Amino acid sequence: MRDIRLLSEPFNPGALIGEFTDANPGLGGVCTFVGEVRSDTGVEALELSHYEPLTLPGMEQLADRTFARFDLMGLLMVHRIGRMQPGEPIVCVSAAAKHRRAAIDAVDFCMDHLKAAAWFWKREQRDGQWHWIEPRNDDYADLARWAK
Amino acid sequence: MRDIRLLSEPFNPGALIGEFTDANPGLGGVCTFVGEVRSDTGVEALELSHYEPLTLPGMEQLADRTFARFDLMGLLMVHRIGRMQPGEPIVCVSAAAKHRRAAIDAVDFCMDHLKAAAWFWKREQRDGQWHWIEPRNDDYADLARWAK
Amino acid sequence: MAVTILFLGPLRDLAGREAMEVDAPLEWAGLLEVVGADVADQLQQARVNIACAGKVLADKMALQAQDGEEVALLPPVSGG
Amino acid sequence: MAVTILFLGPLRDLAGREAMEVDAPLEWAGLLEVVGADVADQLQQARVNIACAGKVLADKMALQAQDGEEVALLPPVSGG
Repeated sequence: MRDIRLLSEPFNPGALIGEFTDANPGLGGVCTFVGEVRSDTGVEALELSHYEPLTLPGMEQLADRTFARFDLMGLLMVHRIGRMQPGEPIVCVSAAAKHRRAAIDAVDFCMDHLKAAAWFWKREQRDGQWHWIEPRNDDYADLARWAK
Repeated sequence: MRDIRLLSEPFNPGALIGEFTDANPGLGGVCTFVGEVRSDTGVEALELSHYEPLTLPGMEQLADRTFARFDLMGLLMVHRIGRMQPGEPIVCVSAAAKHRRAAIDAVDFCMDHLKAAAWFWKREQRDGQWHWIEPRNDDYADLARWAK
Repeated sequence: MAVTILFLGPLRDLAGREAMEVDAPLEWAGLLEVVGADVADQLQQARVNIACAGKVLADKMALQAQDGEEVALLPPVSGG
Repeated sequence: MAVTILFLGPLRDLAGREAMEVDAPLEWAGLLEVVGADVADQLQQARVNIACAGKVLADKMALQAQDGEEVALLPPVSGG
């Protein structure tokens, strides 16, 4: 089961994960990561822009690479675009597999690539001012692990 | 938010994760692993036994070590005991953190320890016969990663 | 017809606009001339990519945009 | 009173029972004598642990179980 989506409206990760789990009968484990807009840091809003001709095709290619690299039964990859409020989900990646290692590593792999190597641009509003956010050095280091 | 439980009855991971996420306002990400009894392998039932004076205290110690090692906001660790049917959840570990790396690594760490270093004994029924299951070599290798 | 240049993410702020139209064909040297000095500086950094007609260029200096094509200027990304 | 010996996991099948009671005190040598040859063989493997009164022994050969205490024989675990 493969489900790759860009969403411009708020979504409920729990509902997506429930459907996804049910759609992969026989699985041994499901690993899921949900990223949300942090609400503790003075961020008033977050906006994710993208470039339509590249963004979803890039996510599909990332899914191809994830299936090729890990022994998976299913992969869910959902990413928000547009303006979001603190506490709203930004991203949800879920991987179903026979064994936990493939499921956990696949989620880790997808998240590192979505964070620092997918066609999104992120900015935060603080005190009414918008600030563009680049990946942290840790994010680039995390991504580099997979090139080994 | 810390929630460590042994359950002797079936549970709904989605409900636990929803509550857990709501109980950690301000989080940046939540990683969750749910392990289920596989249904594709001729397994008719699975039984997990434990030793009450050690098992839950051991899970609490594992939670202590997880909080000490990773920068977490919350940790949920729920493990079934008793007899289970294919498709039933066995284990659910969820970690909430400001940053995804801590959340993902904490789940990975807990699962490796629950699999091969917590006080559970697992047996499977196939063709009406019960067979004790030991961790795979991969499980011991996964566990050894954290000793570095 | 013409070539549309799209400024993505922070390049939009730097350019002061989202898009501009220029005469076709458009090559690397012509692009640097029309986008303004600030954006041209960014384009010369390795971490800024260019897509033409929906494909990211392996060598952005080989840009050859034809009539009706879209040239997207892609600064460092940040998702998740 | 006495010492209760509990057989956990696969040791239960090997012993053919879940528990047995023996006279206190119980030490390592006495334990090996009362549990039967198959279980005694297992106990001598490093991967089998012993808990006494709810504590896993760092050195199982130092077992000193007193009246009323429970001795749990713990084969290799498997959870998740």
